[in-house]
Amino acid sequence: MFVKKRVAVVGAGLTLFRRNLKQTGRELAYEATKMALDSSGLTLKDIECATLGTAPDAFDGIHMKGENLLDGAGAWRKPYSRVFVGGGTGVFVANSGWWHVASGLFDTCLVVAEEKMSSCFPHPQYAFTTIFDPMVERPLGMNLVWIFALEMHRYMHAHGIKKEQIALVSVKNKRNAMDHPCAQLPAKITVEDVLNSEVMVWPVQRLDISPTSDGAAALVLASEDVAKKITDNPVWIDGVGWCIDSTYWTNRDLYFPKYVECAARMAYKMAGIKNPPKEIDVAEPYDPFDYKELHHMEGLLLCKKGEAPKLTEEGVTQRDGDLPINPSGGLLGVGNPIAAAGLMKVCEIFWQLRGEAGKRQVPSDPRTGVAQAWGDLMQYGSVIVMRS
Amino acid sequence: MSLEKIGDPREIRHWMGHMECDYSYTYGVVGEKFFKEIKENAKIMGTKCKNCDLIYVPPRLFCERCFERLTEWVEVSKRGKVHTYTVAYIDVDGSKLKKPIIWAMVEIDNVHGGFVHKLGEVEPKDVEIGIPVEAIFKEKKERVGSMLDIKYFKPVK
Amino acid sequence: MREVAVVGMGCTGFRSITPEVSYKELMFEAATRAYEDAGVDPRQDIDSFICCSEDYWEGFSIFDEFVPDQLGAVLRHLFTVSADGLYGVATAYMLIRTGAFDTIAIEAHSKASDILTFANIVAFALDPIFNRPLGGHPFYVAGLEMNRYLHETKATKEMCAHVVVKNKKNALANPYAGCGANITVDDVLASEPLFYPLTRLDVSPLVDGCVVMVLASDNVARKLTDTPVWIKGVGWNSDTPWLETRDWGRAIYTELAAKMAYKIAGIKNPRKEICLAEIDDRFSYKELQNLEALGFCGRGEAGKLTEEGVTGRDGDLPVNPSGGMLGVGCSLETSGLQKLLEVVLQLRGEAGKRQIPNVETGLAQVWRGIPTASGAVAVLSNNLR
Amino acid sequence: MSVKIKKYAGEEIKTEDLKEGRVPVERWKLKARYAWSVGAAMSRFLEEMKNGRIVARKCHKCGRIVVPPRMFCELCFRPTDEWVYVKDTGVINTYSISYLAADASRLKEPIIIAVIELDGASKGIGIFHHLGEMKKEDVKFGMKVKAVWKPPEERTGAITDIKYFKPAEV
Repeated sequence: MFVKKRVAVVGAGLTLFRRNLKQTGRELAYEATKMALDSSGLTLKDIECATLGTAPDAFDGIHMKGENLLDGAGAWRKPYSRVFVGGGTGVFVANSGWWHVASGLFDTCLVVAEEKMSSCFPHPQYAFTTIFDPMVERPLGMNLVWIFALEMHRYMHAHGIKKEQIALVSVKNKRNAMDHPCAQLPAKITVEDVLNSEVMVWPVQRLDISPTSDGAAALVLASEDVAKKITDNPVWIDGVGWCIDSTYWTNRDLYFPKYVECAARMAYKMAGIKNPPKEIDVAEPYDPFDYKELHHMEGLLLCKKGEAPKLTEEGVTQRDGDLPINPSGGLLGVGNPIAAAGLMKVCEIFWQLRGEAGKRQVPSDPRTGVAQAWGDLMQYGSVIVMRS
Repeated sequence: MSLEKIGDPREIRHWMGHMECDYSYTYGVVGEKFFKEIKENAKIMGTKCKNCDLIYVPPRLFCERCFERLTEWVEVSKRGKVHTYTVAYIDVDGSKLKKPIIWAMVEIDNVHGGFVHKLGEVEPKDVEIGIPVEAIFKEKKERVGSMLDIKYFKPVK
Repeated sequence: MREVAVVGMGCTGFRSITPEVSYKELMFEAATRAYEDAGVDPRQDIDSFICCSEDYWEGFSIFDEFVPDQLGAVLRHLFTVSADGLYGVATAYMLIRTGAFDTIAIEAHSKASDILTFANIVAFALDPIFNRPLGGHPFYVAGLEMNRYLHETKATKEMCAHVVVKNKKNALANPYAGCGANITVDDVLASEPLFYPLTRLDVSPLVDGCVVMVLASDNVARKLTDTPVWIKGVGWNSDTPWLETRDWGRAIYTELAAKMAYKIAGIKNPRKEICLAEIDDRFSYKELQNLEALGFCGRGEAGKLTEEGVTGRDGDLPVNPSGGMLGVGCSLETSGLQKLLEVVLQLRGEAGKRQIPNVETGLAQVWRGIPTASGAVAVLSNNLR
Repeated sequence: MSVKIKKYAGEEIKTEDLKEGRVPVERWKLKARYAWSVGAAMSRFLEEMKNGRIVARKCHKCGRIVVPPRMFCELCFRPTDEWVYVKDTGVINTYSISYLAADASRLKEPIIIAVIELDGASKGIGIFHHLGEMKKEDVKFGMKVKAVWKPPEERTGAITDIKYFKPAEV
């Protein structure tokens, strides 16, 4: 696939992820954006446009919140817009930064993601009750965790997967997060801890789930010409992909995320990847629940359907394994300010491919990485492929 | 287009619902200090960008133009000028207001910004763009640290 | 460079209420028309779909969930831009220019009649700390803007009323329009005062409706149609989100968006090079303010041009021949696509009674409404020179 | 750059401090109300619920019978062609046992929820509903279930006209 211009990531920034942060949404966006800019060596003057990703307005509690956040995203008197694909937004916003630059219209672009879920008070769960169809679902008293529990159970049933196998993901990611300076829930836990934690919606237990969080993340993107002037080690965005499945989730077989596969194929085709498990060195699949990491590894074609639990048991997905998965600590460990969590994954791949991930660095000298997020009613996949 | 449509108006249905939650907004690191000064001392504070030579009111954590972090606080005047105004005759639910509300953008003297607030102790016919006004604060014991601690702006000589 | 063209469009028309169809059925109708017009099968031929919506206009969190089926986008590439449809067009333009996409469909709709508490929702867009606690109907922001604009430019309420009269009259010749009328300047001035100097008839009424557009790269466009309408340039921009530091008299965002679009399109003198314009008139004064921001005339001249009939359908620079938002209605995030639709119809020569003779280049512009200071511009031509 | 960054921004607040008002906040209760047009497909569906029947739409091109009904076939991108009644029985496609209510508060007695593939609809076409009259230990994938309707006089034309699905006698 011919792409007009190659696009590089030249800077990344992140705030702490916490249950409640004092900063307003735009202050959080500023902190991440400023850090990304400073790390790239560019200033706001050098930036030509900005794109923002943030999940429902119902979290921050501001209608058209993209508009409210724009000064924090460095977009004062600049071309600026917001993309929004539910939980898939965090990775997708990096995709949107890619086309701003790849189109040749801009040489530099800020990519910003923010979420302040704590504004929805006392619990962000209230905001989730309106993601459902008002006629056939909301009257039944829907809770967000319900639909994921249904999906998890179907996935377990289809492949005969045990909870013990799934719990390993939570154990791994929370442990990986011990090395992440922004992490909200780093912990050394055991499979037993997960299995003994409070049952929320069987088969989902307390330690199977990522928390709700406040936080922000940002990237600076540049065209090849600009990137080569300012850095010796740009990280290239070589493939982007996205896909949506039907709204009617009760009409689909939830055991496999076809939409992730479709998005991955789009990104792999653009990046020229033919054999994903061989060619991809590190991956950050979306893990708001532990089973989702496994589900998404399969969707990303990193293994065969139903095989992800086995790879996890064998240690293949550990930081020092053959295919490190979520070396950052993922959403389970670092936290889940929805859009910011997705972009955190892209930041992590950036740092991993630059060899700057410090204690989190995967030892295998990774050259190609993939990040993925998932959203809407278990129907959206967004994927990005990056190379050093 | 669909092959069958509703032809009998009695078959038309609507489904009622809402998107209502409670919200609680933190003031942010800069807002907290700003409202503390309003509450305790009836003082209006701004933050200064030395690069752009601007004092922001309300104060900002960062300059929207150059992205510098703003750390210098300055007390600013309680007086300003009406930059523009309007007279609202209807309320948020569309009903007619018993007493029209005069809204104004008040540019605080010598700063970048000011407040969009109400004007008081004045009739609509006496308001003009450019007239000087002053912030009228609630009594200290009534102040909670919010925009409502300023009751309104009132014309001054 | 890859060129981008509009190759198909579909519209449901605009009415104050559409109780017989759900938003899904409304979208299905516009999409069916657009794909038929473009001669494409959405299940195979569209490389990505773009929907433009905001959650609180719909009554859903994550409205993106509810769009793919009725557009033919199931298990295909689709995403939401939380902005006006014209931003969707700008996004499609970028995607096609990357070289990796050939055909893009853009959708925006309004089901404003589903919303029972419109003003409360607009107020929810105000800053929660500095503005919202003061309460009130949020349209005071438009009153503040209008008053400052009139003050700075010496334009009059009568001039604004002329805009209303012209646009509502234009709408009478537009079968899509829902708010046409034959009224006088005095009728506008005598209408109920809402937010001085803004009166009831200065405000565009809310309507329902859906528009779907299909855009394609030059090689695909030439295969699909004999009448491609080329997108010569796009631009979008935002002034500060803070009411306290924005420019109350000028539409800075329109100035900057136009500058960008003109640069891409190679336009140096918009007044000479652009034959017609569909610009944001959700409040009467906005048409005048935006006309000036777009560089069609100097500051303070738009009102006079309007009074002289220059912006009439048979004038030298027809503005809002569709009837604009005052005549067609305000369709929320669909507004920009409604404007683009008219420009494309005019440039194709398909505008019927409203057809302006010998038009080659047209412009569409939109603002994101209260309380934003954001907007987009597109320049189109039926001639790829 | 990660290894080069020493400090990350963000001032943490404890949830208790927010709850007990130790951190200044501005509060707001949003009024956002809607009257969604139900449209042709769902108007008929809800009306039939009153009659104790579940109605679907069929696409003549792909032959699928889908519920909830829609006036378009999302796979063929064409209008659906006819109304078809499906049965109020089906099998459990997936289920879970919830100790959480919609507002995330804890339930004393868990509720069982499921996706039920309806008899008479195409394979894999299900609806979401609650299960009742069974113990959580007894629920199984593939289990036959049947709708339990409210008495006709209590029905309002809503998905809740079905109280829940219970085990079907085989």
